[in-house]
Amino acid sequence: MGVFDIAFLVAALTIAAPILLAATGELISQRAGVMNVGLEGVLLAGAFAGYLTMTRVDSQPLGFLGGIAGGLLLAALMAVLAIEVKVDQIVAGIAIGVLGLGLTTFFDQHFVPEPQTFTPLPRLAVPLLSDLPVVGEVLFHQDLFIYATIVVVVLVGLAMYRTTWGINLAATGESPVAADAAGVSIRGVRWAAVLVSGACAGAAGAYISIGDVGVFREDMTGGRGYLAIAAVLFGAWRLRGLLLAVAIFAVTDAIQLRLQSIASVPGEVWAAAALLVLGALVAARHRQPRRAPKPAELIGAVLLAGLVALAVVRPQLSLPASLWLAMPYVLALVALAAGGAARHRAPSGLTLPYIRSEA
Amino acid sequence: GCGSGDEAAGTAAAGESSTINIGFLAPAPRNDGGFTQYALAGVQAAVDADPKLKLTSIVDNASESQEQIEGLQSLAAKNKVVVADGAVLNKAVAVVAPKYPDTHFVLIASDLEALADNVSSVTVAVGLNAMVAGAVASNESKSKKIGMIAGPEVPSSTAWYYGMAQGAKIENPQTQVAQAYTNDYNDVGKAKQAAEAMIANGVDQILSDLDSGSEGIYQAADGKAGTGVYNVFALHCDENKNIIGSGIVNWSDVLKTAVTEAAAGKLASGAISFGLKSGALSFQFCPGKGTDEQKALAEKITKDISDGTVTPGDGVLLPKPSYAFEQR
Amino acid sequence: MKALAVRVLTQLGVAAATLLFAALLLLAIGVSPGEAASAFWSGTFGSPTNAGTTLTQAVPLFLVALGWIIADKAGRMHVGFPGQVVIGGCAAAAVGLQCDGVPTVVAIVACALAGIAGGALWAGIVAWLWASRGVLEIISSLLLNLVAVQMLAWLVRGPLQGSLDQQPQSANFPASALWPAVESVPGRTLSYDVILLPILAAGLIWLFSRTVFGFELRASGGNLDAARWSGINPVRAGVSAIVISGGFAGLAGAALLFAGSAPWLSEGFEAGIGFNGIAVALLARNSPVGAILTAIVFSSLNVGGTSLQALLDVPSSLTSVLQGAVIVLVLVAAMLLRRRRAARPAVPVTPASTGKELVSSAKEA
Amino acid sequence: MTTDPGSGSALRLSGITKRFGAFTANDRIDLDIAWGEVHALLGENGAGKTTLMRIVTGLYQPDEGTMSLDGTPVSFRRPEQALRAGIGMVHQHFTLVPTLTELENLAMAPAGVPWRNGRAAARRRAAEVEAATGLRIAPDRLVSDASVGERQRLEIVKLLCRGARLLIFDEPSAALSPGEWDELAKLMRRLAAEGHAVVLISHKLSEVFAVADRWTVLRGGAVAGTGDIAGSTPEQLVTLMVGESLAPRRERAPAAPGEPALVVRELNVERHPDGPQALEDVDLDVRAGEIVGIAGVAGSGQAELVETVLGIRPALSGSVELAGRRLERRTPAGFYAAGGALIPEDRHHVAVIGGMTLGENINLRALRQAPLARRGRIDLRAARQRAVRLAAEYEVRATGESQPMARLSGGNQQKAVLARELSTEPLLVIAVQPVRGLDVRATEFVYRRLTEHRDRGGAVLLISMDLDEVIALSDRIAVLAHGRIRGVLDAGEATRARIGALMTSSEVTA
Ligand SMILES: Nc1ncnc2c1ncn2[C@@H]1O[C@H](COP(=O)(O)OP(=O)(O)OP(=O)(O)O)[C@@H](O)[C@H]1O
Ligand SMILES: Nc1ncnc2c1ncn2[C@@H]1O[C@H](COP(=O)(O)OP(=O)(O)OP(=O)(O)O)[C@@H](O)[C@H]1O
Ligand SMILES: [Mg+2]
Ligand SMILES: [Mg+2]
Repeated sequence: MGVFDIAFLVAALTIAAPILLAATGELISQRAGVMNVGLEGVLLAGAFAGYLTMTRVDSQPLGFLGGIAGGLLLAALMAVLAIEVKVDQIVAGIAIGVLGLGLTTFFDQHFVPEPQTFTPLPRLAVPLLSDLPVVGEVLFHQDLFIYATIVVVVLVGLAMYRTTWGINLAATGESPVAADAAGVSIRGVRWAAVLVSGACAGAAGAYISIGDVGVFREDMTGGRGYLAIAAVLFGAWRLRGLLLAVAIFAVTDAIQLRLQSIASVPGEVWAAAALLVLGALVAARHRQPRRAPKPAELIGAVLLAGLVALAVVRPQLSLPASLWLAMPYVLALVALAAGGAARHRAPSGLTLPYIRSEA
Repeated sequence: GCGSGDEAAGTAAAGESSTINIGFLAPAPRNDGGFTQYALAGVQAAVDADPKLKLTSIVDNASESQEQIEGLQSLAAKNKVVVADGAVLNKAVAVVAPKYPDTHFVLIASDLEALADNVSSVTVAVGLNAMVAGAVASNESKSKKIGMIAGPEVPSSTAWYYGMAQGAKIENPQTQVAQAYTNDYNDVGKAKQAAEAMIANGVDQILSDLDSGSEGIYQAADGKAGTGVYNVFALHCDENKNIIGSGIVNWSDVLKTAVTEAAAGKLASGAISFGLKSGALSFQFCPGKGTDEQKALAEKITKDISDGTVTPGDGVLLPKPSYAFEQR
Repeated sequence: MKALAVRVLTQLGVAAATLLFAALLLLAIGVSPGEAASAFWSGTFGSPTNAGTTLTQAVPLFLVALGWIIADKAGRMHVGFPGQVVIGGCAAAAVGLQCDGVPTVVAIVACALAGIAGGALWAGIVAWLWASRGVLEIISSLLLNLVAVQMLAWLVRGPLQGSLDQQPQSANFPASALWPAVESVPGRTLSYDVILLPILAAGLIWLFSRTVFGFELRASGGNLDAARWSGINPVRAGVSAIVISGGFAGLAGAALLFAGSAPWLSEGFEAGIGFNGIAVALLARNSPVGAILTAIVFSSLNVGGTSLQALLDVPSSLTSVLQGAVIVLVLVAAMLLRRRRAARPAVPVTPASTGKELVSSAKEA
Repeated sequence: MTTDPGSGSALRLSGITKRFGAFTANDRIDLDIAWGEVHALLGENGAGKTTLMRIVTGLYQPDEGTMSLDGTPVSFRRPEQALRAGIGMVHQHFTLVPTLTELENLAMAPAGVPWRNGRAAARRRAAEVEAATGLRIAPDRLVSDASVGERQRLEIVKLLCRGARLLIFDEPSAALSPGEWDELAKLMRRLAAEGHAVVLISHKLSEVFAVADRWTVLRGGAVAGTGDIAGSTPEQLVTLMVGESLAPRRERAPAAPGEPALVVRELNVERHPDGPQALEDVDLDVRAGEIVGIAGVAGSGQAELVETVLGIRPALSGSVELAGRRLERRTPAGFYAAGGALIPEDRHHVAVIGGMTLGENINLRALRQAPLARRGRIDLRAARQRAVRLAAEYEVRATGESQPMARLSGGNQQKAVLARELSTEPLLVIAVQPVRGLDVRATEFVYRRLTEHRDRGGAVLLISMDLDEVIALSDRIAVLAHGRIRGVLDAGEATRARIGALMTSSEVTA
């Protein structure tokens, strides 16, 4: 019924997939201590390289490989700057972002003056599983990229939490001195991490262009790179947190696209928001049960009352598009503020170049 | 060399040679597959038709006011005619034009009041086209829900929306009209998701007021049989089988006419609006699309608007300036 | 002497590399590098008019850079400048639009204050989340940037939209609210706010070195725990630093609107100033004086890029490629310089040999 | 040609020179370390001990000189190569990752096969090491939750797991309680007996004479002498280190206690929400003109006591009075304003600001009020003069007051902290482990300063895990165990045995 149906979940998953893959790569890179604020540029490089490959050889697998290569190229530049030359990572990232946009636009105008269109990835139904109710339609009737993303995320999870490499990665980002003393090659781990992030962003970019829609437009990534970075930070550098963050972003984005085309906000949206606020309040209480209510909680309670009222009254109300567009970020902020931050610690080595003699 | 280039550039506008230089500035990319691309094609057509005309430079992606002003100034310094391709450039032109009285500015799609003497504002009444498209879409729709998807929320898009709504109501008062903005002309994926969301809400006829993003709408339509798609600007029938037709805004012709006249010094200053009569606007079906009933409907509404039987409602025509329009 | 020579040589090397790269790119699209150079020069410094534009546009970049420097000195790495510029600009615009008929001095001060207040308020959210909820400032500021963009989109289509046309733009600001420009520069492109460059740079240096407040900021940034243990309130220092830096960004927003040649509010007026300002500060190695220079370099890249497009039909994409390449090369050069310097200790450590000597500078006293 | 391990030379350095720019940290050093011995490396702060060992472990490359292991020439470009060859070092600042568990820290290793999971193998090796040496770790505990002693144990296990045969300890006792040190000393002897070689860097000659077989003294980066422990005296080594013999410690005048300076009543402090309390009903008096020592093993509540008095940590109940005034809303600023001063234990983290200059660190507190600052403005000239004067008075060795603090050696950083805290003429000085990591001469200096402060009528609260230090300096000693004061002894009656008995006793004595 209404807004929250199966198609909605499918849409959310499609929105989530490329952000998730790019964010997973960025997570690895940041866990190793390298933050690439130019991720948007890497995504674009992947999107364009994939498209360029498709214009030359019309093959999806090669297109994706091309996209990965494009992502790797910019990531390698980032790695040289951050790991070898040891420049400030934030400026390096800004440069990567500018270069990504500039180079892809420039090459697009030069190598592919006439825009071309390709068939996007087909949706494949997994036999049997796709017949399951709800889950089947949402999870097992998707395109190959989404399956691959799920596989990659699971693999990355295993690698991060179940292998020596994962330990080395965490150590490199947290305390390069300790990792170095244990014989872990800081350069090696960081290069690998940055390149993996480049490959992920490249593939995600290729999905945005050739995988999802089969075309390339300059600056077509529309800020997904920033969302991916925000997801890594918001997820407190954990894979689980990252999944939650991407889920919030994707679901709110899917909702806002829905709501825009409905004249008035349906009651169930107010009800869902009220449930969210209620959940946050209960969680805050649960953590410290005996304590006077704080101003934030009072505000929350008032908000809750208001939302419940809206859900009951269901007024004819439409909100400006910008409000919906801002919703994922506002929600993320509220969640951060409510969730407290003791658990919220960046890897101590993040953005710091490692110079051994200072050890 | 210190500043030697500057003097040369400064006097180029008043250059003696018989060639007439033309500059072009747009806030969007030049190959956006829509508004900018058609306008540029029109300028090119004018240049090709007359060997004396020369398109010297194109500044595109000038998305920010300051940059637009600088771009216009640089162009004005060395061109006789400067095309400012987009309504958002209205204020920038208002700032620059008085400083370059020898250059003629052709401002596209805007209708701002009180422009300088060397500015012509050229516009078309897209909302009228939208009325026809809305009526046809409403007739085609099974669910009686039609929708429009646009990039950023700008006047020409809202005009499309209001026009569609009015046209649909004429055809069937029960038809509902939805609108959605992706806030980005180039984000194809977002356009696809927006269209899918609309389709999920029951909309089965979608008008794409996106340039480069239309591809996403085609693909969403592919996913659900019976979804019709409409374009603006031109017919793209070969791009997707679901395209029913397009409310054609013949920017290329408008631009060609305007630039040719401006180069010849014949384009009047002030606002010029191209309407249904001029041929700059029309609604056309793709080959094999459209029932006879729909074609008749389209013709009837076109005629009714032209002869005043139907008057455009609120928001359909862009706000009318208080001064006289040259209506073509 | 030798150090200076190395420095100069490295800088020349970078300049040469950048030029070579640019030349290759230009040749690739069939534009003569010589013509390009002269077009670039004429667009940026070739005439008083253009030089005025270049300098005026350096001001907002510089203000953001100062904001970064202040926050960074206090150890608070926030990247919320784009959002703060936007909100500061919106606040200033809201006030400026009401200033018709108000005396110029009052109007200017009111707009500047509104800009500062807007930016500071937006940064205040970051500061509050950091101080009382423990949210990392880099995260919250990144998210708030994205919110600010939507806020602007709504404002220019809603409360602040100009009445006559329905473009997402405000009406023009009344002339009395515009910041005065130097009359003798043709086109009045040089706004008087360029005097902010030396004044604020000097002021900031004074603040850091000569005031208790600046000292407490630096101490908190140097070692937050040590600062707290020695009786400084590092939370207050951090909050003030974030809020002040937001104020600078907000003022930058006001400067973009009221000192530029486009006196109205529109979407995208921020024009990447927020992030580029950070780059300006970092390339100047967080030196306020150095930031003046790098801000001018950055603004000339912007201005010169537009003139390259207009004069020689160089595509805008190439301009951004060039800008990216310049940042990369300058970074590399700065790093090479630092390496060379680090190889020689700046201060020779006195080895403890006799165990008798006191502080060497005690003799000077 | 390989010498037989267990008897002959393990590591031989010849002519090792290391320069940092113009400064020579190691000057043509020859050193010979044999299997089966504990070799003490001695020298003043900044003598070049750490630098030399960093060369041995591949962290630095020597500018000149050669190394050979078992008679074969070796050179290490990376620490990993040294580790492979069997050389491992327990650094002064531990090289552990606090956010990982102890097991994960063991499993951290150069990845040959990236998808291998080293945890199981690490667990097995840790068990083997435990069987061989008795060293036990808590595999699933986060390192950040482990105490300093536990971390050090983990470092040693880490090296043994990796097969280190030559183990280097850089000032291992600096952070250990006496009990932990005794354990470590036993372990070193056992390792040596098993045929390992052990290098011990230490400033405490008592430790050196307790465990070492041979010694080498560095002075100004060069070898000043080497020899066997048997047949050497501490005075002889001190003279070699310092270049002259130290004046004997002066007799202390008896204390003349006056008004109470610090009065703590019924103080209760929480550690973890559901664990035992860090402090329980603590009563404590420190009077003007006396030094009160607090004895106790690490983790007995010393840190919480300091933090609570300073105002960093909230108390559940109880009161703190300073100079007769009750500190109500406790903040560090309030503590200092009431006449307090503090030499913290954790110098790196809470006492010095490495990125600021020596002068700014010395003036860290004085700079923010009159006379150095008026109406928020700083008198830079006066500040500079004050810093230079104090640096000279406290014998801080540096190139000038504008030298970055991080570039000072540890001992000189400590003296700067001392200068800062004592120069404000405080009523009460809380000194926590004030000589940690300092060489003998600097240690004497600190003791003298604290005693002088007492003699001038100041109060000192000395907190240390070194019982000898507490006994030697204090006029009264309070014994703290498990968050409770177990008893207060006068200097005359305090002996190691009595204090030890109080620490382990469960009931409160008067
Ligand atoms: N990376 C470096 N760059 C420049 N100088 C250094 C560096 N490391 C050490 N030094 C200098 O070398 C000297 C020796 O330092 P080292 O750390 O080896 O002394 P140490 O004997 O270990 O002293 P301590 O007893 O205080 O630990 C110091 O005075 C220091 O100034
Ligand atoms: N960049 C540098 N330039 C000069 N000397 C340096 C530099 N970095 C470190 N040092 C020196 O390196 C030595 C070793 O540093 P470390 O942190 O081990 O200090 P430390 O003297 O051993 O202090 P502690 O006893 O507190 O651990 C110090 O003596 C310090 O002077
Ligand atoms: Mg040392
Ligand atoms: Mg030391």
